[in-house]
Amino acid sequence: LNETPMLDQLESGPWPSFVSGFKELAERTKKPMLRGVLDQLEYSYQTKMGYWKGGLVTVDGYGAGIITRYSMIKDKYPEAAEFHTMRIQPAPGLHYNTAMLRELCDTWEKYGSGIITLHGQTGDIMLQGIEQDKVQECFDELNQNGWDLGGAGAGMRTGVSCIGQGRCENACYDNLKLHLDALKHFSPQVHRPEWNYKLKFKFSGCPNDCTNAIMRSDLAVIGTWRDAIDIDHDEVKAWIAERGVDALVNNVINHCPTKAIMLKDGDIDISTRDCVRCMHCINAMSKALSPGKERGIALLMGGKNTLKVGVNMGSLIVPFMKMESDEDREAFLELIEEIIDWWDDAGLDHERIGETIERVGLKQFLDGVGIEYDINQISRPRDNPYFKAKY
Amino acid sequence: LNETPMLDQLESGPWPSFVSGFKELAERTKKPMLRGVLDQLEYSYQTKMGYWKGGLVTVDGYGAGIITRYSMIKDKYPEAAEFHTMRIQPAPGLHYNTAMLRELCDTWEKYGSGIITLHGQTGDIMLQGIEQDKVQECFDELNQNGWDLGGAGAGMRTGVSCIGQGRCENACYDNLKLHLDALKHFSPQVHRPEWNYKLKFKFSGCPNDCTNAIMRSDLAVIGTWRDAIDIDHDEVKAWIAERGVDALVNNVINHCPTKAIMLKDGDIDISTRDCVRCMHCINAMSKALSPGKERGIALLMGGKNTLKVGVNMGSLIVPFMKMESDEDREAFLELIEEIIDWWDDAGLDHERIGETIERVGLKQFLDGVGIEYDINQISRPRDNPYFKAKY
Amino acid sequence: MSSQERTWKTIESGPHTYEEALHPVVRKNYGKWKYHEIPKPGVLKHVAESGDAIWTVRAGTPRQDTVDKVRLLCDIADKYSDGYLRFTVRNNVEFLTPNGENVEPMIAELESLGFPVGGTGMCVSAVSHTQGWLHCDIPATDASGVVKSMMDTVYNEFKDMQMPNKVRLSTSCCSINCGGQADIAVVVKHTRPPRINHDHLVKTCELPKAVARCPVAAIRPTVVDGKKSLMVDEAKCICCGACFGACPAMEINHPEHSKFAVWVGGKNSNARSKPSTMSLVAHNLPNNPPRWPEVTEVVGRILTAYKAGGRPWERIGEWINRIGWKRFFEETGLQFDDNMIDSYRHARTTFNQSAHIRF
Amino acid sequence: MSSQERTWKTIESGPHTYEEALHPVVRKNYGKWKYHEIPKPGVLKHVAESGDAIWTVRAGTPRQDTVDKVRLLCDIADKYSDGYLRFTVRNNVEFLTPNGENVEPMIAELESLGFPVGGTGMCVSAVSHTQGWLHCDIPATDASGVVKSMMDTVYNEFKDMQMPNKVRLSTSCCSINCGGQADIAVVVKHTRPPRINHDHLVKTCELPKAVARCPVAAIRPTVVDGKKSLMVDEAKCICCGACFGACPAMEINHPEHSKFAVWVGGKNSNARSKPSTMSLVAHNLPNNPPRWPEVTEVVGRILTAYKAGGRPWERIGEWINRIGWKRFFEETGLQFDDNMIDSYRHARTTFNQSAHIRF
Ligand code: SRM
Ligand code: SRM
Ligand code: SRM
Ligand code: SRM
Ligand code: SF4
Ligand code: SF4
Ligand code: SF4
Ligand code: SF4
Ligand code: SF4
Ligand code: SF4
Ligand code: SF4
Ligand code: SF4
Repeated sequence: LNETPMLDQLESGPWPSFVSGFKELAERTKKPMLRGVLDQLEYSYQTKMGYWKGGLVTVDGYGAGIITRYSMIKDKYPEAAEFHTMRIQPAPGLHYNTAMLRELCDTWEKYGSGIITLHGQTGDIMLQGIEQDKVQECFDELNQNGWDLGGAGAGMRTGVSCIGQGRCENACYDNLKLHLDALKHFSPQVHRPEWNYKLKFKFSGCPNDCTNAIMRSDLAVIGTWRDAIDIDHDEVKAWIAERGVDALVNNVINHCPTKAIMLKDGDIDISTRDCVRCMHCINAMSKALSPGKERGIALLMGGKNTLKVGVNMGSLIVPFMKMESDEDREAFLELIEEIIDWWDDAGLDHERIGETIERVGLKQFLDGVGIEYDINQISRPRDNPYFKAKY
Repeated sequence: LNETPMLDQLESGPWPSFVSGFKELAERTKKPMLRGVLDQLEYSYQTKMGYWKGGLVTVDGYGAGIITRYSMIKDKYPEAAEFHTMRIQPAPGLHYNTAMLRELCDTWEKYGSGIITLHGQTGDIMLQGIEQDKVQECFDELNQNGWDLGGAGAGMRTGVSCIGQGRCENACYDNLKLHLDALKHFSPQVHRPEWNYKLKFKFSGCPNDCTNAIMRSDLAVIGTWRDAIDIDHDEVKAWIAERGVDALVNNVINHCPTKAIMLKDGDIDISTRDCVRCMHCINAMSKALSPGKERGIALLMGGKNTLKVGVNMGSLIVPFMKMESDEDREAFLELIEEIIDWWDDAGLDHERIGETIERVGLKQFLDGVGIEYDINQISRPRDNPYFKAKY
Repeated sequence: MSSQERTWKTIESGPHTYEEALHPVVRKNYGKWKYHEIPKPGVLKHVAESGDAIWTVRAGTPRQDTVDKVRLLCDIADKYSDGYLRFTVRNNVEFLTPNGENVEPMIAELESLGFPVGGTGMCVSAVSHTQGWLHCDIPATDASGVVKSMMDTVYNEFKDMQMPNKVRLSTSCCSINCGGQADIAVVVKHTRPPRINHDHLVKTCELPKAVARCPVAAIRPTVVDGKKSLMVDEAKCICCGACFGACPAMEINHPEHSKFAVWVGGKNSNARSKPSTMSLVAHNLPNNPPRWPEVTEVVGRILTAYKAGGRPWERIGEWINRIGWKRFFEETGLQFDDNMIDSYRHARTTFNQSAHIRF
Repeated sequence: MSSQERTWKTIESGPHTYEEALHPVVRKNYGKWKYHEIPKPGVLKHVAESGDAIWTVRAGTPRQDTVDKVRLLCDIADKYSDGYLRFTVRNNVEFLTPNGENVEPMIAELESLGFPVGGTGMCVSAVSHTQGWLHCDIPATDASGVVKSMMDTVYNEFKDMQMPNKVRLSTSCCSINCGGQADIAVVVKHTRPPRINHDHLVKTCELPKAVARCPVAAIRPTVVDGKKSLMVDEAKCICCGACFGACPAMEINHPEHSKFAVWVGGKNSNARSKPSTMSLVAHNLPNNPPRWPEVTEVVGRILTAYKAGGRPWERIGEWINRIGWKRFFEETGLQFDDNMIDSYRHARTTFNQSAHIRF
């Protein structure tokens, strides 16, 4: 390896060092690409500029899934001339058994650099560092082992799920299953982007939203429930016995956003009508409280980050849908199809669906897709008389 | 009088009836204008349309203050051909002695209809119903008795003050005096409008804002204080003894917007640093709590109602200014002059100053006038990176 | 009368002076008040640091008064409050007296003259209102008549103090809303684009001004019968009526299509929560003189629900914030509809960008 | 390799299946979990309705991993968790085992291999981050290096649970912010308009696309040396960098003028308060590889103040909402300045439209 004095400074300190990892891999495998990439990265640290440019590499029949990177200074670092990334869709919930994962590593070491990002912010396995002429072969081998490329460009993107019903007592629907079904359903749009812009799904089992769905996805599928919170009164009393009533008041009751929890004779009472399913009391009293029995999902739409219009959070569109049977999942996917059709018509180039809804109007969107109006869609009725009603 | 069957229905019921008042006045004075106006109003009730149109009537040397009304159906109701209103500036705080008021009534009965509105929403006495050729004489007589016209059009408007230090223990500055000084200072602009649009002052003695200044005036002058709330601990205990500690918690402590009040050994303690001077605890415990000693005003700007941009509330511009001496009042008026100069430059036709600030930017406004930035001017720092700083 | 004949030279005196209009006890204790109490509805008692006390008796007025009514009020003041009186920003009249024993006889006399004593504390006070057909040049309804009709129905609430907190009402005769934001506001809502009176247009309007006035750029220059005129893009028009204020030929008012809307939750004070604007909760109510029963009925429903459900000190908007809009509509029996979803400039800030849901 | 030679026909299978990747105890109790506990930092215990329990051991990873590191993790999984492992949405690795006695040896081995065990409960978890100079085509800085520098300084907070509530960090190498909203986010902020590389422009850019991308319409067509090109109205430009994504010739990155900004109060969950976006609290910090001390220092200050002042369960944004922005700046020693006053589309909604003031 060549000298990388600046990068080397990232080898000290207690947090695991990606630099050490790369260097060890380079030492062991002697892959020139790794040396070149370390050299170019060191040069970036020295000059405070980046040196990759994009391009277009795909696999047979696909229009997306490979993020292409050519060095802008390949005369200087010929070993880093190409450094493409393959986005791979992991299992929903990012679950692995070691057999799958070792196999993946072996294939990747055979064709690529051996650098893996676990995981990209949109939920992909990112196999980072492959040359164009290895891509198809690498893909074929991965695909034979059950892996497929993830999304990129103006199409459906890879989804993210929390662990959900796999481990979490709060999960209100089978998000892993819905994730699998939804992304399979939209495989053509993942692989052959043809919309205005990207579209992301994230599946959180409950309103804690451990996948950041509302903030970071166009289609945020959030588990929720329609009936009362399930209270195990013995466990409530046990909680109070252990932690005291002050803790109950300060840390649970006072934090309820709608003051729905009443202290009553050494126990609590929750006014279901006032509860907004924020999860806090359930989080704080995991043994005593659980989401109700009538569970399903809420759909929020339009989350995206800063670009152009400023960060936009998802807005509540469908307050509740059952999500238990295959029929439920099909009905959901039909709704999503209709939503996408509307966006395809109404949207502009490089306009996320949340931007389209904001520009065209929430009411117009609901009308366009045929979704019922619900007071839960807004935080307050309008404060201006600027509308023309159809009377 | 002629038949007014619809209006007559407004004579029944317990609330004092303006119709009965008008009819009694018409019966007594036999003024034809009153009969005509009742007839035209009845016709409006019948046809559900209004029939006045504007025009331009002024007094010598003034360009505003008379709201001119000509009947659009004077062939039908010739007695109501003219029905102009004279806006008169009352004393700040709407105080009268009976001598002043009787004199005003006598003059008005001599020249006009005898209908008086006490008061217009912007704070004027509205003498409603005079003919053009009586206006100057009527004005001269009023003016000799210390009355002057109020504002209209694109100039300074009449101000509003609460009773303030005249009766209220919450008043943090002498709002009647500031009102008088300010409106005298801007008399030329009241009488000869020459700005982009109207500009309104309202003077509230404290943040209870009994003049609706923040919502309804371009320049909202709100009394406030900088030090701690004055607590009379004996009175706190007396309050609790009388009403109970539950009432204290439910009705005072829990309503504090910033949770600044602590219950402590049968007494209360207020964290001044956390108090936002909302007035609630002082309102609820009038005997026990009072605004602090270091009193002054806060200036908010930009309140207006719905037209065009939608209702806009005043935004905090100057968090604190002393307002005790004549110098303080002069410094304040100088600041207002500078603000108006900026608006004269930066504003568009028919654009209220709040609209200008919104269009041009709060920072640009503060820079333009030379007002210090203060974190209190905003409810949160920006959530987007869309600025170009001067580094 | 031409200006030549004038003998008087105008004094631009501005507001009337106030010193001589203050009761001597007020003057003495000016800025030195200590606390107040509300001994009974319509009566305030303020105590000064000096120990002096002043009683205030407050009463409702028609607001559209006459010299006769005002002279009656002067008689009361001369008799009971040393010749001083004032008005509140809500058009109630107040008599301030240091003589506590004057309070009851004054109340009796005011009531006998038809001036209801009340409007203090946690009551429904008088309505902030506007001109309407009586005087304005752009109204779609009357103001004083709507107010009279409303106050007749809430008369007892004016005279009592049984509400969770103050209730402020306003009415306005066009969407400009000179009446202001209020706990409950009753405001005209046009429902059709303006009809253009091309004959008047050229005579009465500055065309560029009318074009500039439209907030959604729905007005475009055109030519009618060879004359310059204007046209409205009806698909764009939001029926706001702004153009009518700039140009009387843009006829927005209509006997049938100018309707009423009801708004709730406006709050002007800073007590507890920050000031807030009001929200639309009912519309398409008929403009039905002389008594507007449909409008007063909606106002009554809201007051009933608030009176039953509000906690002490909660204003209407604060009550709704606690119980949520869903329950507000349920408890008032009003109907949420799609037109209540904001579509204007900051609409996005009113979307529910959370999974906080009420079922 | 051309497609003719292929023997394999693509299966558009989408996400990998998950059944076979779930631990048998997970499969058995799928959807039937009852509650969880956090016995110690880095360890979760979930109990199912069946009475089964599963322990999770969580550890930090470099995220930019290698096949070698991943194989090490597989070794751990084979040894202690029956060959199953998973990753969290924050790039921590998790091993789920029904054998409580495996927890301690697994922790010891992970630590000895350099994988810090922690990241649970009220801790500072790993950073959500992006590609930076390692891979992206538009970055102004590196991501992994900033993350490594930050995590070194908050290492103990990752391994402990001493914060008022969870703290989520993110970093991003351009203003697009692929890292996401977070309790504390460190994001590149450009401070100069793009410099246009006219030679490249015509070759690499669709001109109308670049023009359309600018949110403030600051890009205009022009002609340079007889060739169609673009120009930037520098007075209008807000240095957002959007154009650079559409057109690499709009060179926004600069070794000195691309700076860092720090943002606080982003919250993605619905717990208690609704999700909230983050606010700018520091900017003009130098892009200072390899250790970015100025940036980590600011992050440290914020964490220290929050740790001292936050109440249990208050996230950073909720803590600030309670104490107010004035106190936030005082307690962190950061400096409020005029650039933090919003000037973008919904700026008005961030003005303090009240007399609520903190002195
Ligand atoms: C790789 C990744 C960062 C990472 O290290 O994890 C990434 C990297 C890029 N993002 Fe991103 N984004 C990644 C997740 C995100 C997220 C987070 C998320 O999905 O949860 C966001 C914010 C949420 C959102 O969708 O807005 C995000 C918002 C953007 C945007 C702005 C989109 C917007 O409308 O605001 C762009 C720019 C664009 O699309 O034009 C962008 C563009 C890019 C590009 C393609 C840069 C470009 O325009 O050329 C970057 C390619 C880097 C590379 O070389 O691989 N990336 N990007 C993430 C995808 C990995 C994966 O597939 O798993
Ligand atoms: C008389 C009065 C209503 C009343 O009965 O009390 C009134 C009546 C009119 N208002 Fe007003 N406004 C009156 C207080 C208000 C208020 C309340 C306030 O000042 O506290 C507002 C809301 C606050 C504000 O300033 O926005 C108000 C907001 C408007 C507007 C909208 C301004 C805006 O920018 O949003 C207009 C339209 C305009 O200016 O173009 C307007 C216009 C009018 C006009 C001049 C109609 C017109 O454009 O031709 C009305 C004349 C009626 C008449 O015949 O006398 N009036 N107007 C009030 C003035 C009396 C006085 O001088 O004391
Ligand atoms: C007389 C008057 C001022 C004036 O000089 O005209 C006045 C006088 C007082 N107000 Fe007021 N307010 C007056 C209009 C207002 C207004 C404006 C309005 O009504 O148009 C407001 C803002 C309303 C809003 O938020 O929309 C107003 C918001 C308050 C508040 C805050 C109420 C709240 O909790 O939200 C208080 C505090 C309280 O009630 O103790 C208050 C308190 C008071 C006190 C108790 C102050 C005092 O210590 O003397 C006075 C007697 C109140 C009472 O009637 O019970 N005053 N007060 C006005 C009487 C109006 C009327 O006739 O009904
Ligand atoms: C494993 C993971 C989901 C996954 O499948 O990947 C997860 C797992 C759990 N989350 Fe989470 N959350 C996970 C990411 C998130 C995220 C998203 C993120 O970090 O990017 C959020 C939203 C963060 C935000 O608001 O910005 C998140 C917000 C929560 C909350 C709400 C926190 C709050 O009060 O604001 C809870 C409730 C709690 O803490 O009890 C929660 C609770 C939990 C519980 C206790 C749920 C349960 O009963 O099993 C799990 C263990 C929590 C722990 O670490 O202490 N989880 N959780 C993620 C672990 C991330 C990590 O490695 O650090
Ligand atoms: S989102 Fe809810 S269901 Fe999913 S892991 Fe988080 S707490 Fe559990
Ligand atoms: S889930 Fe949230 S809103 Fe519902 S009762 Fe619990 S804390 Fe309150
Ligand atoms: S605004 Fe304040 S000072 Fe003025 S009357 Fe109201 S409570 Fe008193
Ligand atoms: S004035 Fe308001 S903010 Fe201050 S302590 Fe009293 S209730 Fe709290
Ligand atoms: S609300 Fe409209 S119609 Fe009524 S007085 Fe004001 S401007 Fe005239
Ligand atoms: S009513 Fe309003 S929206 Fe319609 S044309 Fe007139 S100004 Fe424009
Ligand atoms: S934040 Fe910007 S520079 Fe960093 S990966 Fe995302 S797009 Fe690339
Ligand atoms: S940096 Fe942003 S504002 Fe400036 S020209 Fe490019 S896109 Fe427009």
